[in-house]
Amino acid sequence: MTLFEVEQLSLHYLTRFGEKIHAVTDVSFTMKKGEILGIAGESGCGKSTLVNGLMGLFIPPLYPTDGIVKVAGESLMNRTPEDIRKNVLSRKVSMIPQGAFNALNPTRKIKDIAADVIAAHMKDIDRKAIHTRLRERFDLFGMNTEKVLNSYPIQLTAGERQRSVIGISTLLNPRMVIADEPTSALDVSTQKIVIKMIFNLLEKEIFSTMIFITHELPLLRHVADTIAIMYAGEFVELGTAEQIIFDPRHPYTKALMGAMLSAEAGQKQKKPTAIEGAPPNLAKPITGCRFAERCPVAKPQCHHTKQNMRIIADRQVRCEYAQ
Amino acid sequence: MLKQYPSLRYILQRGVWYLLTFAVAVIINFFLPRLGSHNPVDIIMGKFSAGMSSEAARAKEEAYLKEFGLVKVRNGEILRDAAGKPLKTSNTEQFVNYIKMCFKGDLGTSFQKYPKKVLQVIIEAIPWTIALQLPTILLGWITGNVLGALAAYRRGAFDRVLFPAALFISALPSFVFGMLLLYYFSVVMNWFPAMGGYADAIVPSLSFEFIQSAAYHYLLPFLSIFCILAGGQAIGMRSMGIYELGTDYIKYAKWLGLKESRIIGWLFRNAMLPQLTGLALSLGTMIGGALITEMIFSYPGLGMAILTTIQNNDYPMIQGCTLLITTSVLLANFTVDILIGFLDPRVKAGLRIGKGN
Amino acid sequence: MKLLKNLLKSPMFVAGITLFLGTIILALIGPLTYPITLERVGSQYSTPFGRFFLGTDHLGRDYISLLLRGLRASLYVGFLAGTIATTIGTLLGIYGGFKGGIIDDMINMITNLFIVIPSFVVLILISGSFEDGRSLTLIGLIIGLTTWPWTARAVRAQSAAIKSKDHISLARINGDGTLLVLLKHILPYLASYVFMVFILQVASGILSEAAISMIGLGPLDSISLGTILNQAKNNGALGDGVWWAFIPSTIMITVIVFALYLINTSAEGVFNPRLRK
Amino acid sequence: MLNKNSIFAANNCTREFGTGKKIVRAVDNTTFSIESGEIVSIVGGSGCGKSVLAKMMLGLYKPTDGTLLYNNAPVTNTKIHWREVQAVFQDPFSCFNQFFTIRSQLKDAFGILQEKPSHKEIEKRIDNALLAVNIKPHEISGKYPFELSGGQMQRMLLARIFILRPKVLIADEPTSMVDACVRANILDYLMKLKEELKMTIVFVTHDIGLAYYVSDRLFIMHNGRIVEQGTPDEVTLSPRSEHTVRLLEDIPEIHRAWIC
Repeated sequence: MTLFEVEQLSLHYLTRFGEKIHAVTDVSFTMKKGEILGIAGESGCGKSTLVNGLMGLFIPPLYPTDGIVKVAGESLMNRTPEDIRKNVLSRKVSMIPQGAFNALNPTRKIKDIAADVIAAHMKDIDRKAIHTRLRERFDLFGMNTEKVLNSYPIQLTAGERQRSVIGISTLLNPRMVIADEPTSALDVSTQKIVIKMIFNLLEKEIFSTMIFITHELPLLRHVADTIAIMYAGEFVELGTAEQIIFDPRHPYTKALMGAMLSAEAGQKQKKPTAIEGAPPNLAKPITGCRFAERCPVAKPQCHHTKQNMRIIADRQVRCEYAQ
Repeated sequence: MLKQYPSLRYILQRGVWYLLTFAVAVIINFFLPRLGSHNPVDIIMGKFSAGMSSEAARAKEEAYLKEFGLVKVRNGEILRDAAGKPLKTSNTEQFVNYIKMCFKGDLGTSFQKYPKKVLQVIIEAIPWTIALQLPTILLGWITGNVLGALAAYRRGAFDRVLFPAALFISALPSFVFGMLLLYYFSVVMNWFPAMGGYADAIVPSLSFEFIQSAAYHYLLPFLSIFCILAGGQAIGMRSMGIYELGTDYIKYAKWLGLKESRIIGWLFRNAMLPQLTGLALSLGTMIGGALITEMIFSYPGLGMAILTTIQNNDYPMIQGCTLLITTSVLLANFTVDILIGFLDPRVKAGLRIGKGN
Repeated sequence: MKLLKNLLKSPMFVAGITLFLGTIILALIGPLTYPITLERVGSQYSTPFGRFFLGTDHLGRDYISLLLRGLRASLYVGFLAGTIATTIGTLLGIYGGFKGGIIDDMINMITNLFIVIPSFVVLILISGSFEDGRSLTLIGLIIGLTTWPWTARAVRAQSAAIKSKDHISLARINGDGTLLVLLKHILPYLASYVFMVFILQVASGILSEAAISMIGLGPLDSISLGTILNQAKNNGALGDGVWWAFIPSTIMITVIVFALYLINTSAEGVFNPRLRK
Repeated sequence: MLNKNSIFAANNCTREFGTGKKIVRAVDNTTFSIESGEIVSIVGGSGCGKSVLAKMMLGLYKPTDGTLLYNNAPVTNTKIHWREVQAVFQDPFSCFNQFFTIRSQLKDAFGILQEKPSHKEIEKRIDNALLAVNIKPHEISGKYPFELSGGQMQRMLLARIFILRPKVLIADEPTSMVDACVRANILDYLMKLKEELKMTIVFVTHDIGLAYYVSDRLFIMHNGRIVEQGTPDEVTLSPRSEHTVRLLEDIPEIHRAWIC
């Protein structure tokens, strides 16, 4: 059953000087219940912009250019902000931001922030019911529930804060959870604990699908079922985790995988792939392939013909010359 | 010993610091008027001795010298040298005397209203000042902050009108605004009385007549302080609010779909914390702050008293008043320091771990 | 250059700078084109738009002459006080923030001390004791010397934040000494901030002078916008309805301060990306 | 343990911050030595003290206890030390002063040399250094830091090293802010520095895969202490310290099961 559908979504920003920045272009994918999609890309590739678009949250200066986002068959496009706030956010699509420390209101206790979320979406629920519900939910997270709920963010460890944020974001059992680098600020041991918690919540069907955004490919290999590689606002390759990690086809994906270094016997002889240069400026119109400037196998026509997604070896690749 | 009570330790720490500051303030208060080339008595005598017989002038001068602690005194009598001239005290002796008197709550005797005690003059004037200032400052502060928070959150047309207006109003010195109000509403339109805290014909009492008259006289000075304070606070709150709006926790609140009213509530509370310092400052300078406004409206408060003392070089009064102002500022700051310590968990947590502040 | 371009795009900045330059030009050029005289030239309080465009004061002096002089004096006091306060505050703040340790603690302590002791009190006490030589310059000096602590505190915080940035480490392993690091690698980062503080200090200097003059402790050697107001008040201009005695100078003070606030706010919007929208 | 010929030798070297009850011990009783010509990686999570240790070797912090010797003499914060020990840092954008052109800042590096070369010589050496990191001099002429990309900026830091030709390079997370594809380039230049100039390199990183790849020896740091040191194979394939074991277990690797 398709739970989440994105069709040719394009998003742009308007700068103060009236320039359009096409931060996200032509993104399409579908997700089934229980699935985790990993989105990988370097900083500035449009990942975080995509997040807002996927929630139907178009706060100026961000605007939808084209395309459709659907959650369980219901479109999120062309709806009023209040409609989105009331009926979509937290209930259908929820977000786990990066940097839990800054995401939590420093002058409110965890239980109060969480209570605000419940109160914002459920009518006629009394304080007592809210707190019972909170306690039951936080008991699942493997922390000292009472201590965490009664603390201010500054009194918690980084791991407790991140788990609290995940707890708050999933309080109302959203269908889709979008996690934007949820573990990048944590040390590796805490990261593992947090990922285990996420799997646990998915298993208990507290949420049904997840998009996990990170630039750490080894982590995605273990977290995601499918992986999308993003470059300069476009998905350049979309396939299963195995396909993308072990058998990449797009030149950019190949370069990313080739640059990965790991502490394993024999890796010392490996020569990591190197590509110079930087992604193109999205404020200017680009006619050709966005990776052409840096592509080691680019052909002359790549610089002026747009590349579309096509199917190679069971996955989508945005390159006509990939094999 | 105090380890288990971080809050108490914090209060004590701040208390000691403020006591030290107070000591410095007392020293400054004592020495600054003595910086000039003349001692205050010379200046006064230069002004008022004209027309007095030399005998009377000398008696007056000696009375002043005695009051100001410039000559040595034993059992109420001025000590004299062989030639009958009063023995001058050194600066240190004067300082010791000054401190002793301060501890006794004796701020000296007013030159101008001789032999009225400084403290008495202050006590008579202060209720008027507090009655004028306290409600004005609180109301102005609250109004300004609410408007500022709304302007920050709503932006748009509301902000485009409110912000320049607030900026313009806060650019007006409050006394200038007072003068304009007075000129237009009492002199030109003759709607309000121009002077005093109540009609001359009424004797202050708790009668309806008196209260009505006082309220009538209250409105213009109130407006002149209120508008400017509210304008200044609105600007401060607006920029704090815009800063807070850009923070991640507000973005997260929006992502979670919190209600707008709740987000404004968060915003207001967090942006308000730094604004509290502004409130402390206003409350602290309350006593001396509306000096000129009181002067413009001839309001019978402390500002008026200070003004006449300055004009008459009434040094014991000046020192008494400045000491009072300094003390009230310090007290207000101390209170806010403590208050912020308890209201802001960031500071509070800092106390517990032993970091921060 | 780009900064200036962005600034000029802001209507608030353009309005502010136009008003401000206008007052400066008036103060500088005015006395050259208008025959200034501070002698009695007419009768007491002669009404405006007659022989004297803005009328005369209680001594029969021409108000235009007085206002031009007063404007000049007020701007002078504002700039003097602003320069002193900004310089002291910036130097102490930058140094304390960068050095840290005991020196920083001491600077901090003095700063906090001056912050909680009301500068207005110090002004009253000092102004009172300098009965004879209470000049415009002295008043500017006193205002400057009592208002630097806010600047010092704010600059210190920023300097301490920049101190831990990598470019400071790099400058140090380039062998740059403390002075060079302060001037070349910290000060430029604070320049926009210091500029805004300076603007505000100038405005507050002008307001402080007006206030101090208003209570009768103004300069004895010159006429400022504050002393004009003070004399108007003392000679009953308000009650008598002699509006030209105080309205033009109130407008002038307000316009200068408003212009400075406009410049400050619009500059903040350009310098601080958070406020850009 | 201490070798007379070691280029760096630390003995119970400790660095504390703060005073009284707020003391934080960032580097705790470390003892180690680094030999001339080797690449040593200091690996650890955030807050383990690795960057503080690097700054101590640079002379930017003094040890509060114990000794840290460079060529058998205590590390100093003088030009003499910086002529021989130089650094590249994590965030190339924050490394350069944004108010001056890149080229003028590369020129500033000559300040530590005992005898400043002639004007012409300076320009020539800058050009050569730029070419060594594969940047054509005209690409950056007149440019300010914010006009270049992260990869270019990181190479500017390396160009500075090519200009100064120090004996030791402290590289504090030099690749953590650049795009994964550019990272390999940076590593190539580091290797080139080692090969051509026989430079000793201290590489500070949180990425054990990277450390494994570039270094001759690894130090694992945890809570201010060096909990394990050895060759990359020793440390990663047969770790002895529990901290190393846990670190290796918790790092997601593509070829190893991570969460069961």
